[in-house]
Amino acid sequence: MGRSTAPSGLGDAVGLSDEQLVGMYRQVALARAIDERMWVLNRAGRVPFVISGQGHEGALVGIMSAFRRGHDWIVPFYRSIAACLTFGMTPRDLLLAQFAKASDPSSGGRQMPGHYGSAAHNILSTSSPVATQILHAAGIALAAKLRGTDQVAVTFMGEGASNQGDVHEALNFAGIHHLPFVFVVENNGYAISVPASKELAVRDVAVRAAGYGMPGVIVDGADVLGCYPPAAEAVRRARAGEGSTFIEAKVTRLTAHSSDDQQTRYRSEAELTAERARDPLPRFRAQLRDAGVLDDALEAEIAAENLRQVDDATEHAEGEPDPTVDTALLYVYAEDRPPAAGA
Amino acid sequence: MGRSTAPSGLGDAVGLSDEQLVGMYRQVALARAIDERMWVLNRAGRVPFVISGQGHEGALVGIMSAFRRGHDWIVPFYRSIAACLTFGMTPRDLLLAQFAKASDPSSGGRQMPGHYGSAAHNILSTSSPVATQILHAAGIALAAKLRGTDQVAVTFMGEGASNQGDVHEALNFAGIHHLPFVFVVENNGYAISVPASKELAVRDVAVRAAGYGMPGVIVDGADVLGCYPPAAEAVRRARAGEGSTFIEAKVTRLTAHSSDDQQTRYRSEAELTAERARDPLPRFRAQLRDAGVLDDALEAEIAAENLRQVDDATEHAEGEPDPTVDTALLYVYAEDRPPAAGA
Amino acid sequence: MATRTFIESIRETLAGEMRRDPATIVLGEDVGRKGGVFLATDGLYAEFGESRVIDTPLTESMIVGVSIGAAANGLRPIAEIQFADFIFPAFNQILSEAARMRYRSNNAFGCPITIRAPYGGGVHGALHHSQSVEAFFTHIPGLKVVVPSTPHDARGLLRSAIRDDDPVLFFEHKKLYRSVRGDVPDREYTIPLGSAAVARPGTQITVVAYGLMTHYALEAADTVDDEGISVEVIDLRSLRPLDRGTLLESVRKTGKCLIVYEDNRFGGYGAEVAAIVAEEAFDYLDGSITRLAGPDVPGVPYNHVLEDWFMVSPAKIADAIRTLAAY
Amino acid sequence: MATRTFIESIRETLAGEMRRDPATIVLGEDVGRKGGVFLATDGLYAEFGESRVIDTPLTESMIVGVSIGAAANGLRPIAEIQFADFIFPAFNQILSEAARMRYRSNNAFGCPITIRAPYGGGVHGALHHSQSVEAFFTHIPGLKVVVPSTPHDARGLLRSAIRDDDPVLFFEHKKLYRSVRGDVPDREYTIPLGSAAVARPGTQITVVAYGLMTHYALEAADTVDDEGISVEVIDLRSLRPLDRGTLLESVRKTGKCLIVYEDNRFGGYGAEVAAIVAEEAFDYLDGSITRLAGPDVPGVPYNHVLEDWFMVSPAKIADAIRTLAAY
Ligand SMILES: Cc1ncc(C[n+]2csc(CCOP(=O)(O)OP(=O)(O)O)c2C)c(N)n1
Ligand SMILES: Cc1ncc(C[n+]2csc(CCOP(=O)(O)OP(=O)(O)O)c2C)c(N)n1
Ligand SMILES: [Mg+2]
Ligand SMILES: [Mg+2]
Repeated sequence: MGRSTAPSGLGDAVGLSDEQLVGMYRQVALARAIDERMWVLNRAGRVPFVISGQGHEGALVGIMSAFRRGHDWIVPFYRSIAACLTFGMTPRDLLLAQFAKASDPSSGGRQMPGHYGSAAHNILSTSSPVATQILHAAGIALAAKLRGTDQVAVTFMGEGASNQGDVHEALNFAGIHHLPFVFVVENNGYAISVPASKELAVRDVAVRAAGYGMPGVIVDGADVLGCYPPAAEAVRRARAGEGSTFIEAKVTRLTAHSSDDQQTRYRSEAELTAERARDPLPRFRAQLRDAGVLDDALEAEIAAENLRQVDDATEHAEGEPDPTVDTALLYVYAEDRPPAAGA
Repeated sequence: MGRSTAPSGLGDAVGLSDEQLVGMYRQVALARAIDERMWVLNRAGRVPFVISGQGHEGALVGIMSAFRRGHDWIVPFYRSIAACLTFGMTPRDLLLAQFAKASDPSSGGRQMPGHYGSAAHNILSTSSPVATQILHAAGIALAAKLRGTDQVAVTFMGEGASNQGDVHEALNFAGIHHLPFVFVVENNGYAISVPASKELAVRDVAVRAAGYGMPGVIVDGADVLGCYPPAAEAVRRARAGEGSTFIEAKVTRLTAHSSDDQQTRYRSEAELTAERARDPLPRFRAQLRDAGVLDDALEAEIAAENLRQVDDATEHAEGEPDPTVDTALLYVYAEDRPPAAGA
Repeated sequence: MATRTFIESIRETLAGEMRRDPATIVLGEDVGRKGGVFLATDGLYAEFGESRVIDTPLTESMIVGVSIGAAANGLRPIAEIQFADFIFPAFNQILSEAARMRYRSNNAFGCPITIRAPYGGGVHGALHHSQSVEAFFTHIPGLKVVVPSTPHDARGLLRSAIRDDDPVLFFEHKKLYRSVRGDVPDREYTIPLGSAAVARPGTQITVVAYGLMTHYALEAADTVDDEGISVEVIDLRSLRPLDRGTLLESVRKTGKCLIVYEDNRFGGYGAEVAAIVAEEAFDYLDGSITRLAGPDVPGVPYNHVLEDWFMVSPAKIADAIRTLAAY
Repeated sequence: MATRTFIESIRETLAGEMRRDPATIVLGEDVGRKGGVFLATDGLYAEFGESRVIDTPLTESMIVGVSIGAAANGLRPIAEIQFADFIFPAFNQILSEAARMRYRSNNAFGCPITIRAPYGGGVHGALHHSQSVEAFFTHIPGLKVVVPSTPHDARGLLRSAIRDDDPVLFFEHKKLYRSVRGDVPDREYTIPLGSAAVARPGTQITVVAYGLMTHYALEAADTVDDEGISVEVIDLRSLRPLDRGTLLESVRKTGKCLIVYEDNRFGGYGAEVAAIVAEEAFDYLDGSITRLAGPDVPGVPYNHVLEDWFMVSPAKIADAIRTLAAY
C-alpha cells in the first residue's frame, strides 16, 4: 500500500512487501501513541503508575514480524507493549490493564499496569520478578517440541535482568535440547539507575550465546528493518529443529524507568539529548518516506487512525467498572469458580 | 630433594624445583591414600557415607601449588580433599570429619563427611547445595580488594554445578569488579548419573568465561604439572588487579559419585576401564621417575609415610568421642556459648 | 489388592499416570537412566523414553520454571527435586510464578504441575539432606501441599496431585520409602486433596501428625494405650488444603490436642494447626494445645548422637501424651 | 532530640554506622548514585564512594551470597533488597548458607550481615510489590528478623542489627517511610534484638502487632477506648528472637489476645504467636485466641477496590477487638 504505484523495493532484500512495511510502521507508531497516552494519563493523575517501552518499539516490531501470530508464543516483560500489539492485543486491552479494570484481559485489574497476558493470543501472563519468564518460555518451547506443534517461543527482557541466574539455567537447557526458542535482550544500557558498566561484565550480552551453543546476534534496535532478518533466521532455525537463538537489540530508554523514577538524578541532559537520536520511530518514518513507501497523506492517515484507537481505548477503559470485592477470592485455585457459574 | 644429585630440570619451564615437585607428588599420593582409606572404612561398615575426589587430586594439587597457604582463601566443595590438604588441613582433620567426631575441626560432627572447612587455614565451611559457594568466594575476593589484603579467593565445583544460576551471577559480578578470584570447574563428565551431553549445552565449560570478560583456560587434570602454569598466571593476574580467571580442568571420576551410588547402572565397563588411564597419580609418578626426580626408595618412603599418617589419622579419629547432646544447641547464634565458657 | 512398599507405590503410580495421559512428563536430576537417587522413577525411562523422562541439568529453578511453561503449553509435568533440601533455588519460581499464575491472570492461565521431593531426617543426611520444608510452602496461597504416610495414601494422593489443575507439592519421607509396606487396591482410586484420615480412633487425646510422624504417633498411641490413655491419631495427609472438619471434630471430642511435627518448632506447620484449634475449638479444650517438634537449630546434625537428639521419636511422643493426659 | 521521618531515621543510621565502622559496606540495586528507589541510601554514595556503596547487578542471590563471603573475610555488609518481594531469588543463600554458617561450622565462621528490605501493601504495589515476607524467615533458626514501627525504634534496632554477629533481616514497611515522624534521640542508643515494646498499656485485651499494623492497632485501640474497652498494644519489633516474656505477661494479665498481621493468614507469623499463647498462657485465657490477617490470596491485588479489601485496617481491627471483648 505504498503511495507510489510501483513497489519501492525497500524490503526486498529481507523479504518484506511495502504493505508489510506500512503495517510495521503502523504498529511502531501505535505502540508509541499508546505509550505516550499512558504518561499523559499519569501526569494528569488519572492513573497512578506507568511503565512502558518508548525507544524499544522498533526492535520489537522488527523482531515480532518474523513470528506467526495465533500460533507462536510470546513471554513478555513490562516493556513489551509493542510485542503484545503485534500478536493481537488491542489498544483497549492495553488501556484496560493501565486502568486496572474488571474487564482487563491481562489480569482483571489484579496486576500492576504493564503486566500483560492473553491466553487467546498465546501471550503468557507477565509477572514482576525479572527474568523468571525465560524459563517459562523454554518450557513452552519444550512442550512445542514434544507435542510437535511447530510453535516457537520468544521471550524478552532487559540487559539488567539477563544477569539473573534463571537466564543461565534456561539458556543451558534450551541449548541442550535445541529448543524452538528465541531469547531477546533489549539492552538499553540501564537497569533503573545502574549503568551497563556496573551491571554487566561485558559490553555485548550476546557474546554469552556461545556459552550455550547457540548463535548470538546483535541488532541495532533503532533500525526496525535491520531487526527483522536475524529474527526470521531465528524462527527458521527453530522450526527446522536447529535450535535456539540469542538476539541482543541495542535500544534506548526514552523515558524514565517508570513513573516512580526521575532519570535526571543519574543521566545527564547531554546523554538524554544524544539518546533521542536513537529513537526508532522517526528513523523508520524517514526511511519509509525516502523510499516512497510513506507520504504525507498516509502518514497523517495512520496518525489519525492511531489517535482514534487510543482515544477510543482510553475512553472505553476509563469507563469500565472496577473489579468488585466479591471476585477477590476467585481463582486462587481452579475450583474457585464464581457462585453464579457454580449454581 | 630429587634422588639424582643434579636438578632434573623437569619443572624449570614452569618454575617449580624438584623439591616442590616431590612435595606435590606427596600431596597427590596422600590425598589418594586418605580417599582410599575412607572407602575401605565404608565397605567395612565403620563409616556410613563417603564422598571423595579420586581422579580429581592431580588438578587440585597442580592448581593449588600456585596459591599462598595461610594467606589466600579456598572455598571448597565435597571433592576438595586434595585442595584442603595443600592449605594445611591434616589427615587427622579429614578423618575426624569422616567419623564426625566432636573434635572434627570442620563441623564438630555436624555435617556430612566431605564438608570441610577451617578458619585457621582460610578454608570456608562447605555446604551441600551445589554452586552456592561461588558467591562466597566472590565476596571474599571483594573484601580482599576493598581491604587491600592482596589475597586471592579460589573456588571449585563440578561441571554439573556450574550450570546453576549462582555461577552466572558470581562470574558477572567478579568480571565487573575485576576481583582477585579464580574459578575452577572440575569437569568429570557426570553429575551423578547425568552425562555431560544432558547437563551442558557446550563441550567446554570454559568457553563461558568470555561472557564475563575473563580468560577461560582448559587444562588436562590428568597432567599435574600442566595445571600449574595457568593457575600461576591466574594468581598473578589476580594480585596485579587484572581480574578473575576461569579454569576448567578435565578430570575423571574414578569412583562412584558417593557411597550411595552404583555407577555401573549408568557407565559401561569399557568406559570405566578407559577412564582409569586418566588417573593423574600414576601418570605423575611416571613423569617424576622418568625425570629422575623420584626413584624406588623415595617413592617407597613417601608411600610409607603417607600410610603412617593415614593409619594415625584413622586410629586417632575413630578413638575420639562423639559430640554430646549438651552441645547440640550451641552456635545457632553467636551468643550461644557453652555454659562453662559463659561462667 | 497388592502389598507394596511406599516407594513401589509411588513408582507404579507414576507409571500408571504416564500411561493414562500422554501429556504427562517426568523431569529432574538423575530421574532417567539411573531411575532417581531413590529409584522412585526406576523403569520410566525404559518405558517412556528420554523425551518424556528428562534427565535435567543440575538446576532446580530450571526444573520448576520449565515445568510452569510446559504446563502453559499443554503438558502436565511431574518434576522431581532430588532432596527437598534443594528446592530453595526454585523457591522464587514456585512462590512468585507457579502459585500466582492463575490468580494474577484472572484464571486465563493455570499451572498444573506436581513437584515431588523426598524430605525428612533420621537417615544420616545431616543439615542439607534431612529437612522438613513443608512450612515454607503451606503458607503460600495458590499451592497445595501433600504429605502421605502409607503406600495406599501415596497412590491415591499422587493420582489426585497429578490430575489437579494447580501446582501441588508432594513430599515423601525418605525413611518411609522402604520401611513401610501396605495394601494398595488395584482399582483406580483417588484420595481428594484436603481430606485427613483418622488413623486411629480414640477418646481422650487427639494427636495430629503427618508423614513419618503419623507412624511414630501410632506407635506412641499403642504404648500409652496399655497405660489406659485412649489416643485418636489424625493423619492430616494434605496440609493445604487442610481438612479443618476432621481436625476440629476430633479435638472437640477429646478436648486435648497434641501436634507433632519433625520440622523446627518455631513457625512450623504445627503452629498453624495450633492457632486454628485455639481459635475454633477453644471452648472445648481442657488442656494447653501442645506441640512436639524438632528443636530450633539449623538442620539435623549428622553425628548419630546429635541426630537422635534432634528427631522426634515414639518415646518422646508417648511422654508428651502422658504429660497432656495428666493436665 | 530531633524529629525524623521513618526513612530519615534509617538513612542517618546507615550513615552513622558507616562512619563508625570502616568494615561496613552497603550494596544493592540502585543504592548508589540514585540513593535507592526509596532514597534510603541517599547521600551515602557521595560520602563513602563507590567502593563502600556498591550498585550491584540486578541479581539478588549474588547480593546475599557475596555479602556472606565478604563477611567471612572481615567486612560487615548491609545489603538492600529493593523490594521484599524480590528476596526469593536469594532464599537459598539466606536459608542454606547465611543462617547455617555458624552452626554447621561449629562456630568457626559467622555471618554478620544485615539485609534490609521494604515490605508491605497499601501502596498500589500489586502482587509483587506489596508482600509481607517475614514468615518465611522467622521459621529459620540462625536468622534474626526485625520489623520496626517508629523512627526511634528503626534507629535503635538497625544499629543492633548491623552490629550483630549473625544475619539479620530488617523489614521496613513502605507505607511508614514518609507517613510517620517521631523523636529520635541524638545519643548512640541501641535497642536489643528480642525486646518487644508495650506500645500502649491497657487491661482488657492484648493486641499483638508489628510494623504498620502497630499503628493501625493503636488507632483501633483509641477508637474502642471511647467505647470503654481498654486495649494493651504490644509492638513485637523483633520477631525472632521473640520477646516471650512481654507477650505472655500481657496476655496473662488481660486474658484475651488478638494477633494482627498484614501477611496472608494461613501459616503466617501470627500463627506462631497464637500457638505460643495457646501453649503457655492457656490457663489465663478467657476468650479464643483470635487472628486478624490478610486473606489467603496470592498477593495484594492492584486495583484499589481489591487492595482495600485485602488490607487489614484500623476499622477491621476495632471490629475484631469488639468481638473478642464481647466473648
Ligand atoms: C528480581 C527482581 N529484582 C528487582 C526488581 C526491581 N526492578 C524492576 S525493573 C528493574 C531494572 C530492570 O533493568 P533491565 O532488565 O535492564 O530492564 P529495563 O527496565 O532497562 O528495560 C529492577 C531492578 C524486579 N522487578 N525483580
Ligand atoms: C542444589 C543441589 N541440587 C542437587 C544436589 C544433589 N547433588 C549432589 S552432587 C550432584 C551432582 C554434582 O555433579 P557435578 O557438579 O558435576 O560434580 P561431581 O559430583 O561430578 O564432581 C547432585 C545432583 C545438591 N547437592 N545441590
Ligand atoms: Mg535495561
Ligand atoms: Mg561432574
